[in-house]
Amino acid sequence: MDFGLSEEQELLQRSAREFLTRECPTTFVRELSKEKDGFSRELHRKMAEQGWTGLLIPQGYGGLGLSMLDMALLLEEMGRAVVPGPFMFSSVLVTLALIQGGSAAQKKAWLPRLAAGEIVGTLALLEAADRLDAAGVTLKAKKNRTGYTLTGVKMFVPFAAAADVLLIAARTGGRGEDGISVFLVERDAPGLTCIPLEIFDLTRRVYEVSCNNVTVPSTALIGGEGQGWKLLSRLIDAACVALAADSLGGAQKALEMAVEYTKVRTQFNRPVASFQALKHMAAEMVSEIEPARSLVWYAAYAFDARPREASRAASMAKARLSDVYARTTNRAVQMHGGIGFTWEHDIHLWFKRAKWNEFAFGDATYHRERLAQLDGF
Amino acid sequence: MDFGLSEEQELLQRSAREFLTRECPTTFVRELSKEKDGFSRELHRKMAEQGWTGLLIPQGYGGLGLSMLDMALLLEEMGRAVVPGPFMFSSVLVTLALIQGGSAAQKKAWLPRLAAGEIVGTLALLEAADRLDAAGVTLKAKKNRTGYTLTGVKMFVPFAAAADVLLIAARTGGRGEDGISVFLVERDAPGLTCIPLEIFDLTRRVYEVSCNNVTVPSTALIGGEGQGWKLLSRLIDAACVALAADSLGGAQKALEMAVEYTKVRTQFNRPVASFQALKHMAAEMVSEIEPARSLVWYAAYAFDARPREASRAASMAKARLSDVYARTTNRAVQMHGGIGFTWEHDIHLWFKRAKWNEFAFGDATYHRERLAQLDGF
Amino acid sequence: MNLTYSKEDEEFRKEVRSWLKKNLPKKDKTLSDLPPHDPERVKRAKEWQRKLYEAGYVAMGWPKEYGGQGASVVRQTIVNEEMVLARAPGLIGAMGIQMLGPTLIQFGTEEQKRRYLPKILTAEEIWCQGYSEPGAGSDLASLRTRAELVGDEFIVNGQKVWTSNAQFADWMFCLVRTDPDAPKHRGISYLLIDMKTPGITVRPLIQMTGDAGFNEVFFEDVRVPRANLVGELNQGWLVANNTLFHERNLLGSTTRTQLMMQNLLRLARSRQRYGKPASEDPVIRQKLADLLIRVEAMKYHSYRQLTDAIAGRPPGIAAMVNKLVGTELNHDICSLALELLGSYAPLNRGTPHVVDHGNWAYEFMFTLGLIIGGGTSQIQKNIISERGLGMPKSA
Amino acid sequence: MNLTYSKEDEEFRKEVRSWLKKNLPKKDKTLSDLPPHDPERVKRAKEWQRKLYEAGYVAMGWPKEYGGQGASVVRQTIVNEEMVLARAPGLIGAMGIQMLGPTLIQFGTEEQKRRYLPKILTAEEIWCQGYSEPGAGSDLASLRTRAELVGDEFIVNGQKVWTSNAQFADWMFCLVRTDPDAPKHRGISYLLIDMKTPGITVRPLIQMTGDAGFNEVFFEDVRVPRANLVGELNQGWLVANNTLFHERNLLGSTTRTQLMMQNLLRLARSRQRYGKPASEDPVIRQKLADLLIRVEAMKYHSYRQLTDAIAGRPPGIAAMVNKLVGTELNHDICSLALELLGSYAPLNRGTPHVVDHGNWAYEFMFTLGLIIGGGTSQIQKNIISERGLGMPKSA
Repeated sequence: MDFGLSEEQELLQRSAREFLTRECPTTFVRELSKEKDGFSRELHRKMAEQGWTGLLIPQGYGGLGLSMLDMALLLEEMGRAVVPGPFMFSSVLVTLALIQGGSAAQKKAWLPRLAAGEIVGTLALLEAADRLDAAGVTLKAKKNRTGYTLTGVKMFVPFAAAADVLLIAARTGGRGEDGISVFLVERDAPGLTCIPLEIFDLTRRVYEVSCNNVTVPSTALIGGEGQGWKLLSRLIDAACVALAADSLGGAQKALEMAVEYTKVRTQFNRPVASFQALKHMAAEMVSEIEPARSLVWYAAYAFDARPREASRAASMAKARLSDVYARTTNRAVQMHGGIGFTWEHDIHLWFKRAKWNEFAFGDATYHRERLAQLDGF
Repeated sequence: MDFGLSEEQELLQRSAREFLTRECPTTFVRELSKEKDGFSRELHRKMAEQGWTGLLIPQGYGGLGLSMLDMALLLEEMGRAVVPGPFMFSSVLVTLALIQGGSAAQKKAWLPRLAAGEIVGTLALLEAADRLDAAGVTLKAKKNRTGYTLTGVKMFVPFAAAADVLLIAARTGGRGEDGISVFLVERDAPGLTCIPLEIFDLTRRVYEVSCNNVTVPSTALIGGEGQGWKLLSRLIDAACVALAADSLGGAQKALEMAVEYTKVRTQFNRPVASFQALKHMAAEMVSEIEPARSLVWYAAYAFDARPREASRAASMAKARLSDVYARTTNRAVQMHGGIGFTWEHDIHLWFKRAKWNEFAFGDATYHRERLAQLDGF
Repeated sequence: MNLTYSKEDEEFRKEVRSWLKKNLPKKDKTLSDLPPHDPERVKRAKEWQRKLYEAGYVAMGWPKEYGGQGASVVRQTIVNEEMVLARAPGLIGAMGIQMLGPTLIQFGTEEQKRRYLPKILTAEEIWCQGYSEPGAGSDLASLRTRAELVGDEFIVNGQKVWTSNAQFADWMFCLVRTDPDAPKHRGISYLLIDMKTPGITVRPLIQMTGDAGFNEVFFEDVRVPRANLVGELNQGWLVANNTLFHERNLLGSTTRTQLMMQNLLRLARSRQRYGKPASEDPVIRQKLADLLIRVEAMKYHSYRQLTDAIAGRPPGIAAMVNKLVGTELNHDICSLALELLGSYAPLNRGTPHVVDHGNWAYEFMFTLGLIIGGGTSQIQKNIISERGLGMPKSA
Repeated sequence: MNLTYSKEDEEFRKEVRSWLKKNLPKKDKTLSDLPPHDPERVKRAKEWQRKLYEAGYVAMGWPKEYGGQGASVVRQTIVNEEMVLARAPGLIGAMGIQMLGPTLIQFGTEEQKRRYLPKILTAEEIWCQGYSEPGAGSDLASLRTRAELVGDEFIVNGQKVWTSNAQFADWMFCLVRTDPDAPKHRGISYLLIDMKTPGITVRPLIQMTGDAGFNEVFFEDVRVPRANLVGELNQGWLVANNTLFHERNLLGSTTRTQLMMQNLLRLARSRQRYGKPASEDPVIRQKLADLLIRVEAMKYHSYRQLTDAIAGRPPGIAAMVNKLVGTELNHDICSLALELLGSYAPLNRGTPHVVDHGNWAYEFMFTLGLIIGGGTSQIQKNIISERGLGMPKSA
């Protein structure tokens, strides 16, 4: 019975926090938010030097071969630092798709480059109907002699413009789950276009991605034809864990900022931190965050170690952290008073990221119902 | 535009409060809770002298012919004083059934006696399935030469043992709403038995009522055969308004008791009312109660004056007050600290009544869905 | 209780409605899509208020001699309701009308009333409010902007913050410290300051929405004639308090909340979630119904207060909850809208595929600002418990 | 992280489980349906603890010389979990085991340890806790029960309140004021009082549930030997504090919460609402799932703390939330159960048609008592914000 972190994991946490404090302060986050793609290839390269982009990748392919729990700890730090960029989509989702669904040749072709930070990937799952189930995938992949032709529109694709490759969920067959296949497509493939969709989260970018007769070779298919949904389900679980971890780190930081502010700020000749109403608000934030931390760690652990529990643990973590992060940042803004509502103060970076995290890959209501189904209520 | 009370209505409120302070203090409520039927015929008679039992009854039948809003104001005071007894079921529900569904002869036979407080009535609607819709009514009424024979079991009938007459919802025909008829049955009719069901609310009694071939004359039928559901729907609306009014008065009183206690009680050498956490708790209670008051008044007004709005207003009031009363009394108990958890202190009388009110005639979830249906979401 | 309006009032409502139909420029309905300080928006908003004024619909309750009509509060309520229903933009001169006007009517000299009131109504002069200061926050009375009386002039130095509309306002009504040695509530005066006076600098404060709704205003040796003092010297707290806690401005805003709720219901009917309209999802229905009930409660709650106002009864504890309940309700409505929008929720105004012009996300943040601004919910709870319930101060 | 137990521990769990299966009298599973002071319940509960002790399952972590086994916290946790799963009654001597025992081990004299500890384990002597006083409430240290040292005896006068089990306890560990002139935390001593001493009166306090779980205890010239002082004179606050804020007793209680949650899910599956099992209603499913998630979070949260305990790390801020979160979660579970029960919710134990023996309504009230007792949620929030977050005291 050991529900704790190893020394290596604690070291990872510490070094990640130091690295991000140095390399990704909020001044940098704000600068990046004005850049076209909201992405710093330089930062990505530096993260690769830390081994982060290859954290999940087996050592044979140039990675560190670590666990989802290690990744969750890292993502917690990234959420804490509101790191912009496609890291989670590239180094967790696309990477996992290759590890778990790719052929030896595909792994060899892509994983070392992902690990080295040479290329960046993203996931194109959603479409206009904004549904997370198999019925949400309608983009057509038509088989031809040498491969497939993709036609259709993907929505809300994170950091598509910054990505070198897109993992696209497409329909190769009938209506059900077994009609879905997954393709790894290069972003500069002819016929593929990205239209930016502006959003309020300053740390994320999403795009409408159109495929207009995009032809790909059959080696672009990850996993067998019609085998895509199983892989995607696994990626959705991973995304839930990743977003929950990001949210946990963000919530913890928002709490700390709010508490710190109330200690410094005085009103009626005393620090506002001495007002019971604010103290209790902070205590309520703690009492939501602390048990949530255990839930996130467990979900990450279960993703690797308890396959039968993985989906329900992921849904539990995503549901809870969607609520907790949104509520925590809302309270944190309020604890700051008027200054918390300004553009100048940083707290809105977390407030907005919390809202994005809340809706991405299913909100709390969605995952509570998913849990009910998995548990057979 | 006048959303206020008339002078007469304010007088009614004041005199009711004075009367109940005098005639129904909590010492009396506690004594009555030990009595067999939980009912004081003497108090009922005194209320009759005040005109309360006949408040809704037209003057021609010995009543005051006042409105549902007047009744709501009175019930608010009764909720405030946690008055035990069948008043609401007798002087609102059974009375309204006769006023709105009774023939001239039935009115003449029953209304003057109800107004005078000579007899007490109650409503037998629910059965074991505990459903408020037409499908919940399965007790059989079989037509015979002179009337009907009733067979079946009613559940949770309030103050059945204290009542002289029971308004029984029965099934005379097929499965739908139009198979339902309503009968006014004397409690000592052969074949009718009452088994007390003990509940935690000290101010209410409920019974299992069995009809074992109870024969009633055809004059017992209120409204036409198969016309019962429309009348019952109206009574359910009335019950919602009545319970909401009772809850409003109770919530207001619980708030006042809690605030009063915190002003007197000292801790750390200051009145606990000076603790911001308790002040804010009290403020939150106020901010729920005050708008709720307007909602209750409106529902009572609409019951008479805006028939097309009556059901939705009743559901809104019941849904909101179910929540607000339960939450308010829960907070009020907490504001009292340990003493609030004792049998000796009165606050649990309200706490428990709030829970009974919450579930009687549909809880908040039920009425929110009903509102959604009425409004055609 | 009688919720029907008199025949005359119903007639009046019809008049207003048809006047609005004829006179509200269609493009003005989206005026609030422009940043608040956009010169085009300011210009059109002034024209709109002028037009309304000429129709007799602005500050109808004010005395006739200052441009009002001594009309009943019912009439003004009808106008406010119809304005919201017609999606007319709010009055650009609201601060002058709601805050300064009543103050001047009660405390101003005859000369001040004649000089300032009419131009408030016509929007010839736009006012901003100079109360808040950095470092004061909820403890308004701890303000430090200094005004020294030298001869016939005050010399003002200091800084205000959270000042809406200061970018284009012509005048500011302002609290300044005129006696630094007196207890904090006793050394404050109420001044009217021409925003064109030398020494005033306005710096916009960008909000988290990206808009510049608020400003910082700096005073450096700003000279203000003594004649611009409202009420007695050092009695400014009393003067300001009178309108500051006048909570009856709820009446228009519940209509706005109702409109927001209608928009939410429309959104729920139109959004598909997993192949069905969101409004058919039982979980969403619960949330919609809960909000609707709270909205309707506030509607009747405002009727109750309107009735009190008509009868001349002072607003009691019922009115103290308006701000707390109203702002949180508006925020909750927007919050559910975002939930319905899912992946579409974070889209900004003007972006492809955005729903309802991105107003839900904008309002979600803006209403959070309202929860914080003008006395946070925390402060509102202090007020309710102390003034409403007589619970003792905490410190 | 590795959530599997060692082979040895898994073996041990099997042993415990089979021992419980064999040895737990079936009728004892419903022991808690009897009032806590019922002589039959007390007798059987003592027998049960004795039996458990003899099997080696009580206070396994205590040093061997006082009847423990110096066993790991994992082992005790396994026993606690299995006890809950087997629906075994809680230990009647819990107060002695959890509160007094650790205190004596740390602060007691060798003589005190040898005299008292073994009989705590065997349930030969049942202890109650005399901390709370009327008028003190959360401000525990303001207690006024006076103990005057006269020769070799303390003369105790005063009153305690909220004393569980005082009706049948043999001993009380008690805080008394021994120096009324010292600052309030410095004049308190920790005494062991024989409940049979003349001058002690116990009066049951009926709770809102109708049960007499608590008592008032009155002291009138009660003579207590000086040898019954634990720790130094006037150092009682220090002695008591050590166990009072030792928050690790969560470990068993999350198992209890999990069991409650399982019962709730079973209830939801079995109750019909409008012709369908309640568990198929999407609105109910949301509420069930939300509770389940919170329950599971507390489960892993307890694993985290168990891990800290094994490693000998001090309980940090994570442990401070246990009481606040746990009690409110239990109450919320009961609250949803009542919702599922509808008209059946208010039925009392023993009444026809009552569901699950009326336990849900009883627990709904009882858990509200837990929210209030042992430091209300308000006090817990003070502790978290002050000790956990370093926010300053309010007064």
